[in-house]
Amino acid sequence: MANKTIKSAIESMMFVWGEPLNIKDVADIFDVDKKEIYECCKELQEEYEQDGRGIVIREVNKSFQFVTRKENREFIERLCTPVRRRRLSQSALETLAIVAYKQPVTKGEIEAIRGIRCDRVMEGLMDKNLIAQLGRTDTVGRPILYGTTDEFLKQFEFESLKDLPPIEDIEGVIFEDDEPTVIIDGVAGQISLEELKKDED
Amino acid sequence: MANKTIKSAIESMMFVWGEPLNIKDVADIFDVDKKEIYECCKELQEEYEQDGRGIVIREVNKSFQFVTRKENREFIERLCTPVRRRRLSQSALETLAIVAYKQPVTKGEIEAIRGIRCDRVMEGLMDKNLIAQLGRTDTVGRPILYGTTDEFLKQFEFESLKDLPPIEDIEGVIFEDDEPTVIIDGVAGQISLEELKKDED
Amino acid sequence: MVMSYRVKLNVFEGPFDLLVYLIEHARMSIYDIRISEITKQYVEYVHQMQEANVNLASEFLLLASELLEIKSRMLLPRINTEENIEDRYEDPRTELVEKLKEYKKYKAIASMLEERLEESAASQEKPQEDLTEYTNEQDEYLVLDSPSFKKAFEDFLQRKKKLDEIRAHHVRTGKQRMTTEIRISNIKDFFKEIPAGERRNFMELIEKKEDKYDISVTFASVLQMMKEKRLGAEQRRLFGDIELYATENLMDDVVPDETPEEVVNGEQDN
Repeated sequence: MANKTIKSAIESMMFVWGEPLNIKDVADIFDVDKKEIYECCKELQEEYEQDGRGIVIREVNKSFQFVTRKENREFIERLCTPVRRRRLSQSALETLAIVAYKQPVTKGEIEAIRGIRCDRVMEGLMDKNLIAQLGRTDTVGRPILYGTTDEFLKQFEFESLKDLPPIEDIEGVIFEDDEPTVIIDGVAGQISLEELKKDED
Repeated sequence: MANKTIKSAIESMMFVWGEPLNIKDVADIFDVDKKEIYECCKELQEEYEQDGRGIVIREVNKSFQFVTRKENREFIERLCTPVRRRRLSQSALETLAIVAYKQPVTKGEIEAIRGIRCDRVMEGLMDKNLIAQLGRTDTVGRPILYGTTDEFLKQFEFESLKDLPPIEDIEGVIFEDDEPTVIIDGVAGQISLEELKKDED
Repeated sequence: MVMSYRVKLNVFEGPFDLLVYLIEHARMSIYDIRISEITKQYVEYVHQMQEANVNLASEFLLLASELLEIKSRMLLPRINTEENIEDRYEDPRTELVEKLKEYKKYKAIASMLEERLEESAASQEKPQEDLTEYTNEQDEYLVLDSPSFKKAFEDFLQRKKKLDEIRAHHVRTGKQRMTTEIRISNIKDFFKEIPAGERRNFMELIEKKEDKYDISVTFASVLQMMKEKRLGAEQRRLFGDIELYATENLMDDVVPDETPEEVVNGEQDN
């Protein structure tokens, strides 16, 4: 039997077998001397090595086995490691948008606009490096000012903050309504302490 | 990245993956156009074919997979008994034929052609992942549409649905003998039930 | 006897399969079925299967009745008048022939597929390697894009506008309470920043000194926090400055916060 036929058959057998293939077993199948099979396997090994193939032949105690080329391990790892994709929640996106359009902005201002506490959301956004602390206001209590980061620009593919998409009606909601006093316009000043205390109970 | 590096990595990945490897996934890993990966795969396929290697590359709907060379089947079987796919029943094959050539197709259309209900057969084909639901028609009752899967292409060795042999070729073969002129009226089968029963044995 | 029919029924995949078999066996042309002969065979066959208690699909009986109907229509005399010439006469078999042709076509495709399946079995796949060896710590990346950013924000603005309209008309108390909640949070932050136990004047908490509402909300917030034992207060004389200090309970939130689930919706796709 032609050397080439035997080598091709060995390749098929090694591929299916998975485990190291004993040259004795192969020699029996072809009814040839196992020395001949050994030489075929060594030739194959050389061919795969020479061509820089992604699969190479490993010899294990007179048995032969296909394995992947070591240098390619990184690519295999990338193939086998699924990427976890995460999306931002609606509340994170809202908060991020308010920071983006109104920066520099305090947490209090954001909470006034959203009407809900934002501590956790803000922490999450900071962990993801999408927003950062910019400094403090000069007002009493000196609340922290927040703004978006370069990472934010990169992730959303904005070249600069000027690239933020124009949003209709943004003025009305973000830049006029954000003061607590304005929200209950006109009524605020007239409220008595008694009323307030009643509300708390 | 060098073409040779990519090809070597593809070999490693195909080997590890076992199942057909999607060129899109590979393209993502190298961050190159998937057309480039497709070409690498085709080149590899050609190389394995040319060299008469014991492993060859099979294309399945823009995915590629290592399989053994058909001509070596006998040697593999002498080494071990390969895992055989269970054969498909006649009714499964008939139903699959209709889905393959008439897709997207509803169960009602299939049943009209076969003259018998197909629920069980269809379920079986779906369990084997040879057919799948594609969606629904816009017609009244919005029946489900069925089509074949990549698994179907793989098992029947079609590179894509375009590879299905043209229906006219198949039709020509069946109906050639059926031309009315060929028949000598009145002479043909005077078959009795006894004869039919004899055939059964 | 019974057995032989059982075996046979398994072979026939349906009424068309049986009919095609009978027609081919009788060496008839599908285009010229001798309907009464084939009907007789078909009906007898079905009948015997019934007698043998074979569980027969109703479709077999349906085709039997169709065949009988075609047969009876074939027996109707054709009157050769001017109006009823040959080419206007519709062969009662036509529809059946079309169906059988279609069926035979797919039967032929089925056997082509069968051959291919046999052929493809000659090449062997290999099983997937153990991938755990190659599985690393998962990379995480955020799926972000400008349209979804814009959309989320616009949705929010819409909601907010509607909400504000409603609020403008009523629910004053709710609004005030919300503002108190925010102020409590601010006060909390304020005390978090200073050394524990250090005392601060109440007026330091007020952002807008001239705003009575701000003062009263802050005062109400302080009262609330005192009630919750998160702040302590001391007033040395009537109308004097109120000194405030944080207790160890400062951070105890009574106010519901947003849950972590809301913050990040992890989603896995490979």
